[in-house]
Order: sequence, then structure tokens, then C-alpha cells
Amino acid sequence: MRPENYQAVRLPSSNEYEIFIGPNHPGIEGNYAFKLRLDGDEVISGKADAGYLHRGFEKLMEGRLWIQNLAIVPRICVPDPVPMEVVYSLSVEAISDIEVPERGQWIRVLQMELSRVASHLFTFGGHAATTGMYTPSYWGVADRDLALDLFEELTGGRVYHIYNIPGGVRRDIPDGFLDRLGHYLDYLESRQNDYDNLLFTNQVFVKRARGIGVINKEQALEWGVTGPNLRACGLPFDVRRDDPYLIYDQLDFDIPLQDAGDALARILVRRDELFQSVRILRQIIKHLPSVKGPVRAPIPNPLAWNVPAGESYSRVESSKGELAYYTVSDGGPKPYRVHVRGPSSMHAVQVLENVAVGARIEDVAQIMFSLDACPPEVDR
Amino acid sequence: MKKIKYEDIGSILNPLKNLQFFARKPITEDLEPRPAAKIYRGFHLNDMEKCIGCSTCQKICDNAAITMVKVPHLKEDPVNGIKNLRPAIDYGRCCWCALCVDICPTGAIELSREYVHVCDGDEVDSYFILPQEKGIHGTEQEKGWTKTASNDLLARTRTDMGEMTPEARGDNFKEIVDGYTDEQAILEASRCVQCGMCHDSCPTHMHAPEYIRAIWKGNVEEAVEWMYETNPFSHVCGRVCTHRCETACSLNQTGLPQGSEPIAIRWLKRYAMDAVPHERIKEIVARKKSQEKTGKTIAIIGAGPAGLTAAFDLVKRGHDVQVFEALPKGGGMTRYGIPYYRLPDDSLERDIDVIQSMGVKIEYNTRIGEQISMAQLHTDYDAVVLAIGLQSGRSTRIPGSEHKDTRSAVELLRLIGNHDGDEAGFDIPRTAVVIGGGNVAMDIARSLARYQKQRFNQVEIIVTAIDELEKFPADKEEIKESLEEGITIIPSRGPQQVMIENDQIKGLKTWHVESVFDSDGRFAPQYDDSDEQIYPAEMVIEAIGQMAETELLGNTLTEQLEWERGRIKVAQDGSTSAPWLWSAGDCVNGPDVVHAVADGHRVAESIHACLTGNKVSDGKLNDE
Amino acid sequence: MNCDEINVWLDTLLEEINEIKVTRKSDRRVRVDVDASSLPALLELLKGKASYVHLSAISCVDWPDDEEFELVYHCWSYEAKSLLSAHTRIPRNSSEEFARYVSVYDIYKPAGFFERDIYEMFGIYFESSPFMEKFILTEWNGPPPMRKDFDAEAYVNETFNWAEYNPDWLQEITEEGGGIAIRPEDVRL
Amino acid sequence: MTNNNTEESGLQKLQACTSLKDILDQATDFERTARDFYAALSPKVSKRIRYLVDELVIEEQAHYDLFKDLANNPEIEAQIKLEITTPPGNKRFSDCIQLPDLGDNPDDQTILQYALGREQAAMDQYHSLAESTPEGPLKDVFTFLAQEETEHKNELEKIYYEVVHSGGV
Repeated sequence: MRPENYQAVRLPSSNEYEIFIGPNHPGIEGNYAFKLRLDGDEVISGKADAGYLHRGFEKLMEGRLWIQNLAIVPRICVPDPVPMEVVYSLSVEAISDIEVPERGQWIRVLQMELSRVASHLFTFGGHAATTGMYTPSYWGVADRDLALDLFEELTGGRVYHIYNIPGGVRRDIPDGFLDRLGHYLDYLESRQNDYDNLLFTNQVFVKRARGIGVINKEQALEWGVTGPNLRACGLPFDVRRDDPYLIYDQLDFDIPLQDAGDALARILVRRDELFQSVRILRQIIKHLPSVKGPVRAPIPNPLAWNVPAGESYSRVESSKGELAYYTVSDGGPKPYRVHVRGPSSMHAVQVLENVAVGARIEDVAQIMFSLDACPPEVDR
Repeated sequence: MKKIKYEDIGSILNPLKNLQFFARKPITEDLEPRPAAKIYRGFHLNDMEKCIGCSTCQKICDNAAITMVKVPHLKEDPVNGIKNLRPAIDYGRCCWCALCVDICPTGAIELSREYVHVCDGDEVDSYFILPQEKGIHGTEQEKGWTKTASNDLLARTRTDMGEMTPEARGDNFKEIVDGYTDEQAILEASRCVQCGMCHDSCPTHMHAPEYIRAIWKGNVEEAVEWMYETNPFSHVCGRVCTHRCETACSLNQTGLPQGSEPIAIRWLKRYAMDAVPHERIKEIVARKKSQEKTGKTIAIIGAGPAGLTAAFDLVKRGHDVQVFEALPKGGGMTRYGIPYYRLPDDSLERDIDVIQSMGVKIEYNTRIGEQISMAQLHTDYDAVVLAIGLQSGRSTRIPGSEHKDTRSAVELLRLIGNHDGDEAGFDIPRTAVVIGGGNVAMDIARSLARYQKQRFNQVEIIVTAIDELEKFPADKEEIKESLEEGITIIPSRGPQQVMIENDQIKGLKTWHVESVFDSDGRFAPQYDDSDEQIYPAEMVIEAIGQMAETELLGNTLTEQLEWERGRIKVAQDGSTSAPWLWSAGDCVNGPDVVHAVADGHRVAESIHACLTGNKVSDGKLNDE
Repeated sequence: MNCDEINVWLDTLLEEINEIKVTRKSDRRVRVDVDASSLPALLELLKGKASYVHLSAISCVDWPDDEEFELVYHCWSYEAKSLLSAHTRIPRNSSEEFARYVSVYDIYKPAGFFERDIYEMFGIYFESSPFMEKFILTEWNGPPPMRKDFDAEAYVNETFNWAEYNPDWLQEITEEGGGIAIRPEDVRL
Repeated sequence: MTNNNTEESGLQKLQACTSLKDILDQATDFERTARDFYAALSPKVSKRIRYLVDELVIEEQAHYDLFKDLANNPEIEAQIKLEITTPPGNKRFSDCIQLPDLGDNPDDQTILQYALGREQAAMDQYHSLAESTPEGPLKDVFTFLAQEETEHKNELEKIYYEVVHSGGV
């Protein structure tokens, strides 16, 4: 609904009233709205409202050549675009039986983890800002920017990398890239104390985040929670471990867990995960030089590429949770159907609507950010 | 990594610790644009010289951001696959994905590291750019994302076709190549970028992009239908065409480290023609025949590609066509010049059969000028087409060339063509020298090699020409295969004398050629007579050039007609200075099958227009 | 219970259902084709007895030539580490406003989101689903846009105007006798 | 008229010449003879190849005019000096070509061979005269004539190639 068409309602029969937050509101992640019914400052019920960002990507993809879709998939989730490219490529590869050369697989994982780092930094900042702490958001964005510098060097683009392609990645890593990546990881580790002091063990934040937006294990499974949000409920599930893809089974990493299922647990899981990603990236820096060979397998001329008829449900673990593409080919030059299943389809809608109930209005924004909801995954 | 316990709320002093940050040096970033990364995907650059205007970038562009613009002052050269179209980018649509760079056949289009452009609302035209060597603001810009072997998206390597090994083919006339299988053909067709350079360069403008696409879609009948739009000699051209299309093909690029081979357009044509049953081809072609008769009659002299193409077009339009052929079979030079191993008889027969099935009548063994005079044809028919080809071989006329064992290549090939299988129609020499570096020289050398192999189990043939090997007019494949078959090729030699002892040819004396052309590119060979060699041979075969046998015209008509440097002068539409006579094919254009086909169409068009009153031929030549 | 045991158990379980076809595509991917009437029962069994507690997604594919919609329920078992995709087809009901099917919201809560999405985008009404209302396309009154017979590009071209550019360089080239030769819309493959 | 006759009588006449103008007059005379020969041949050959003979007529006429103009030019010496500073290379291509008897109905190749032979002969003749003449204006004029004939021959060789070597396919 367009905001101008909405009238805030005070319900005359009770003390309840409705307000509308978003779609342009600093407490809302992305172009998204949330309709709340309140009694005083307590949320009686909430209703997610999408549609402000709808670009019809799934429809668009049916009208474009297989390869042309590479340019639009990263746009589905701006803060964490790499998994979108990778999972689309994986689905096309699965249907057309293309084997990605090992070096290409390693470079893909490199990007996936670097993207996770960048996305988590972004989320720390956003989450902290909803509690009134703005410094972490400046830091998060500034430190993410250094990751974007690396992406720019690796892929030629800062935000929309368009670097993965069915068959592998478009070109090899530049000379000296791994050294610079290593320096960035050193830097991130050197920042850990600062972040801890400023955010993760700062009472100003911790006291605001604890006990907010609690999800218990049963609810988490029932509502289809995935990713860090699920792991913050004590459930050790991760697509990288349970349904491994690329070369994740050759990597050594832990799956950080928390039990409380609240906003604090979620941000702590992300904190730990960020440093697990650093650990993975260090392994890649060490191992990648010994993986020789091409970075991509040849594909047919993209202008005359009929992907064989078939279907694939490909999943990856994005920074936000389970990301899957259901891709169908009718044997033609364009996808017959691509269905994007983003983790936020759950987190930003039903989970948020449920968790918000009983919360106080000032915590709604924090709940949404703590779920790391990415509205474009809902709107597509 | 330091563990944080969920229960840990941190020291009450923790917030105060953050005061330390006031003591840290602030980080300052300049407001100036930062230099972008080395492979940044910024605004486009286009090397206007390298760009061939193929519009492949436009086809891959996922945002429909590219418009092809005609730039008149740039080179337009269809024969070499260059159009004067250049991509213009709408930066209101472009998303800088650089797929245009990755797919560009030549590597002309690239992205720069320039990324700042600001304008007011009324300067919105500045979003539409024709990229050139300099950046969008006309300043020198560094390259960003460019083509490398890794991000190149085109399949540069041709799909291999099975063929007989030199050992297997050396002693027989079986067709060398196997032709594509369905899978190979679809794979090869999939490499095409649909630029249409092939269509523009083809003398008869075959719809190659369309039939390649049809083959890729698996629809061979549609492919055949497209072919017959412009070429009733598709079996022949599918095997022996000079394939200018492949020269012009956008994928025919040198200068790329990964190499780039043109689409095997000729082999795809061969594949589609062979993939559709002969009777079905006749049905497809017959659909285009006019149901109405015009009552006009046309005589065509010569049942080669030009004559029969004209005949095909004219019967299609309801005219009555009679073809006269001096030799016992049709096909002209394609039968009596090209050996079976390149063009099997039955392929040619099938082409001719389709043409005859449309109602073309052919009278063989009928030599105009002897049995029937030109004057008679003029009286009996509404129009006459002279499509007599170049049947007579040129001689070097060096001393000794008048000897009976100095033979002309075309004459020998005609003898071979008139005989079947292992019979040549002349005595096979144990040793022979062929003078000439064209396909005819290779044809006779390779035919002779096969006979030698059969009879003597060894090949003793030297091919020699004044050109350097790279400049031989023959196809590269022909040269390669000749060498494989045991033929010796000695380039850069000028023939001086046929050596004769006791009335027997003993060899050919040659001098070394130091250079062939002058600075204007005209023929002016420089010889070094101190480097003299004699190649032993029982037979010397001349394959240096051909000419038309125009004696059939008779003196009166020869005098009536206008001529141009030894050839009958024709207008663009093939009409001669005699209002009832047209001429087409090799005898006016020089030797080339597909050119002859194109010519056949041209005269048919002109005759049809003339006979149906759409154009009156006044006998005057409208010069080109 | 380890993965292998679950898989064996799954196979026996699946035999209980009528008209079912099981394709094991890989270690962790199972495709099941099931009649529309048996699908809810299958999901019930999968969740209740076979540890497929996570409904990852419901995908819808329009097959207008077959006059059918294909619905695919992607279920994940955290224990068996296996993704089972249950495919079923329902009539497209092209002559009516909606195609119809039953909701599985009472089995899997995430179905609520996907069913609403499919309702909006494909026009399939899920009986007893709690959210059969507009969500993303609140102000759209046209046909369900993800149906194959809705041509988004044609809609855009009919509804919006493209800006025409005419920069100086183009005017100069046009005066020389050149100019725009091939527009992007002429070459869409 | 046979070639040998032309050559011998020409040589004798030229050797008898003592002034620049005499030489040029003689040379002009040769060109005239050639021109008239081709002009007489033209109607006899097939119209198909008549262009070749007609071109030869034009060529010889041009030479004739050139020599005649020079002979009448008072600054004859200076002109010739200017011309011989850039001698053309002599190609040995046509060395092997026999001088055929033209016969009744010569073809294009025969005519070209004849013309080439004729230019060759003239060229050789002027060359040897230049070599046997001491330095001075007389030597210069022979060199000039040799050079002119060489150029003409080179041009004919190109035509020969274009006609005869139509490029074996």
C-alpha cells in the first residue's frame, strides 16, 4: 500500500491504535513497511507490508538469456550479493551438468565468505543504530567498505560484482590480491577488541538487546527460521555443513551457537561467525595458490545456449540463512522459471510478525535488524 | 578469538573505554574521485578501428542499453566482415556488467576506470554516448575491464569434422570429409553470433544466419528452405564453395591470444542438405514454383552453376527454359574441374535433379555454334543466356610448352571428369610437375597423385608457382592436404623452359623468384637466374589461368557485342549490348562457383523484368 | 537414527502412498511425483514421521500448454540431510479467476508465506490458507503477473514511454548520412 | 617486316647519329613504325582482344609524341638529365619469352608476347648504345631511351600477368 493511501487509525472502542512504520524510516531495513497495532507502547499485533521494492525479478529472468540474468541476481540482496550469483550459477550448472574447476570453486568460496564478512559488519551497524548507538554503524559501514575495495579489485565492481558465471568465475584473482586480503583480515582481527568494547560487551547495548525478540527452538523450526537466527536458538544447522556445496567440505570451521534466541544471541552468533569467516579466508589464502588450473569451465556461446530441460533446487548458506533457487529449464535459451527463496521471506514476514507481539514499540526496529531481514528477498 | 559469554554484560567501565577513541587519529578521505581498481567496470571505450560493427554487444546486453549507430565516415567492407555500425550506450540503462566486453568477437569494446558523470536534468542527452578510444568526456582514460582468455565468452574453436587419413584417401577418389553429425552440427551452429557478416559478404547473399540458427534449433528443413531462397547449388556449395562468408565471419579473428576460428558455415550447409532426404528437398523447393505460365522461352548456353541457377529462377517464375550443354553431363566446372574427393558426383547430381524437377530441360552434347547457331537461338527464343564458363587453360608458352606432354590442367580434369572411377582418360606419368598455385593446380596434382598411388604405389609430383607459399591462391586446406598426400610444393619459382630430350619431356627448368609484386601491388617478378633448378618430370601441367571459349559467338556477333578487356561487356544485371543476350558466370566474372550462382540470379531477375514488361532492355549498357 | 536408516524408512513410508513416483537424484536430493490428492498426506507423513521438519519453499511453475500448474514442495530433513521435492500438478482453471488447491499451512507454517506469494503471482487460491490476500501487489489489478500469458515487456511498452535522446554527436552523424541503425528492441533474442 | 630487320637497320641508323636531335628523330621514327604496325593489326584481330592492340597503339603514340616533343625542345639536354636521375629497375621476367610469329589471327597472349619482345629488344639496344657511348649528352639520351622502354615493358608485364594468370581457382 502506498503510504499516502494509509490513514493512521485510532480504534474508538479501545485504547488500541495502529501505526505504520516505513517504508522510508531509519528504523526499517530497506524499503519495507510494518503495520503495528499498539496498546500503549506494547505491540498487540504486527503486519508486514511489502511491495515497495518489487521489480519482478523472477518474471524478468524468464525473459532473459541464461547468462543475462547474472546482471540482475545480485540486486536481489544488496548487502550480500555474492550468494545470489553463486546459487544461480550452481542451479544452472546442476541442470546442464557443468563441473566447476577446483580453482573456480575456491575463488567462489573466497567471495562468499568475504561477502558474509561485509554483510555482518553492515548488520552490526544497523542493529546498533536501532538502539541509538550510531558509532558502530559508521564503523561497520567503513570496515565493510574496505571489503568492497577488495571486491572492486577482484571483480571490477564494488557492490554488484557480477563475477560468478555458470562454469566458475569470470577471471582469475589479480596479482597480490591474497596478500591484501590477508592484510584486511589482520585489520579485522585487530578491530575485534574495539568492537567488543564498543558493542558486544557494552552494557548500553547488551542491556537493550538481551531478552528482545525471543524465539525458542520449537518456534524456530516451526516458522522455518534458518541461518544465524536459527543458530542463536541453539540449533547447529548450517547449509555449508549439512548440505555442502563447492569445497566447503574441505574447510575447517566451527558453527557458532547461542541458546537464548534473542537479539543479543543473534548478534553474538554473527560476531563469532564473522571471525569463522576470517578463519576460512585464511585457509583459502594458504591453499588457493596450490590449486592450479582454469577458473571456469567453458560454456556454450551465451547467445545460443539451450540449457537442457531439467530442474534444480540449489541452496547455499548466505549471511542471512538458507538461500535457495528453484530453477526450471524447458530446454530453451532462457530460464523457464526461477524461484528465489531468500531466508528473509521467513524472517521478515511471519517470524517478525510473531516475534513482535508483546514487544514494545521502541524494540520493533531492533527486532527486525536482529533478524537481519533483507526486504528485497521478500519483494524480489 | 576471544569468547564472549551470553551472560557477560561486560564491565561497567566498558562504555568508558570507548573514550579512548577520542585519542585516535581520525581517518580522512579526500573528496576527489578515488582511482578505480585496475579491472574496474566504468564507462565504455571502443577501439573504432578494431570494432567491426557486428552488434554482438547489442545482443548480449541484458538491459537493452546498446543502440547500433551508422557512422558514415568509417570503413564499410562487407567482403572482410566490417560494417560501419558502432555501439552507442544508453547510460540510463547500462548496468556495467561488461558482458559486452566478454562477448565482443574482436576485443574492441572495453570498460574504462572512469566512473564519474554528473549532469543537470536538461543535459540528459549526455547519458547517450558513442564510446571511442577516449573516455566519455573526451579525456584519455585508463582501461578497466578488458577481454582476457578467461572472461571471453565465445567458443573460439571450430568443431572438428571427421575425415579420412592421408593413408586412407591417397589411392582413391572417395570424399575426404565425413560431414558433421547432428551433435557436431548443433554445437558448431551454436557458436554463431548472428551478426550477418556472412550474408553480406556472400556473392549470392545466402541467409546464413537464418539457416545456422535453424540448424542450431534442430530444424534442418527450415535450414534447407532458407538455402534455396538464394542457392540451388547448396550441395555443391556445401562442399566446395570458396566460403567468403567464413573470411568475413566475426569469429574469424587473428590478434587474440586465444585464437578464433570462423564458424564452419560451409560444412553446416553441407550438413543440412545431407540431413534432409532428397525427395523432401524437392517438395520443399517445389512449394515456391509459380503456378502460372508466362509463355516466354529462354535458351541458356552452359549447364554450369550460373546457367542452371538462372534456369532455376526462370522456371520458378513460370517461364519455359531450355539449357544447352556441350558436354555429356551438367555441372560445368563443378563436374569437369573439381575432383570427386572434394565433390562426389551424386551430390552434384542431386542439385541438378532438384533443378530439373522444377521443369528445367537440359540438352546435353549440344555445342552451340556448331550444331545450332547463335542466330538460330536468337530467332527461336525470347532471351538467350551465355553461361559458358572458362573452359580453356592458359599456357605459359615457355620454350617446350608446345610439347604434347605439356598439358593444361583443365583439359586433364575434364578427361578425369568424363571417366569414372580409376580410369583417367590419359596415360598417367610416373613423374609430373604442375605449374600454378591455385586450387586447380592442387586439384590436378592431387588427382594425379591418386592415380600414381594406384598404379605405381608412389607419388612423384611437384607443384611449383612463382608466389610465396603464403600467397598461393589455393585454399590453405588444399595445400595442407596436398602435402599430406605426398605432393611436393616448391614455391617462389619461375618456370623458364620445359626440358626435352629425344622428344621426351625430361623436366622443368625454373629460376628462383626474389619478389613477385611491385610496390603498387602489381605483378612484376624479380628473378635470380643464378639459382636455376631442373625438376625431373615426364609431364608438365600448366594450371596458371583459364579463358572463355567465345568462338561460338561467330564473327558477326563478336563484332556486334561490346567487350571489356577480353570479356563480353555486361551491365550490372548481366545484360550485354545485344538486347536479347545476357551473359553470366565465370565467363564474365572469373572463376568462382558461388559468384556464378549469384550471377545466375542476377540475369534471371533482369530477364524476368524484361520479358514481363517491367523493364525494357534497349540494348544500351547502363554502366555500373 | 542415522541418515541411511531414515532413507530406508522413507522408502517404506513412500510405498504407503498411492500413485507415487520416487526419483533419487543424488545422495541428498529426492524427487517425488505425487497426485494432488495425496500430497497433503505425504507431507504429513514426511514431517510427522520422517523428520522433514523444514519446508524450505513451495515453488510454482506455470505450464499453460498442459493447462496445469506444477507445485513443488521442498522439504528438508535436518537429520537425514536430505531434500525431498514433492511435485504435484493441479488444473490451471484458465477460464476462472483462480486455480484452486488446499493449503498445507496446518502442516508447515512457512507455507503461509509461499501460498500467499503464489496466490498473488499465479492466481492459485489455497483453501483454508490464512493469508489469501494481496501482499506485494496491493495496487495491482491486472492478471497474476507470473502466469506465462502475462507479457511483462509488452505491458511496460504499452504503459510507459521511453525517453528519446538526441545528443549533438548523433545529430552530426545523422547529417553525414548515418544515424541510428539498429535499436535494442529490434534484436532481443 | 621481321623483328630482326627492324633491329639491325635501327642499330645501324642509330650508330650513325651524331646529334641528340638525330637520335631522338630516329627513335621517334621507330615508335611511329610500331604504332602503325599495331594500328594495322587492330581490325584483323577478334574484337574480344582488340582492346589490347588499341592500347598498344595509344602507348606507342604516347612515346612517339614524347620523343618528338623532346627533339623539338631547345632545352633538350637539361630535360633528359632530369629524367635519368631515377632509372627504373629492369625485371628479367620476359627474358624467357620467345618472339612468336604473329600469324593471321593472333590471340591476346601472342600479341602481348610480341609487344614485350619488342620492348625488350628496344631496351637492350638503347642500353648497349648507352654503354658504348662515352659520358656526355649522347650517353644521356640513350640512357633515357633505355629507361623509357624499360618502363613500358614493365607495364606490359603487368598486363600480361593480369590477362594470362587469371588466377587458377
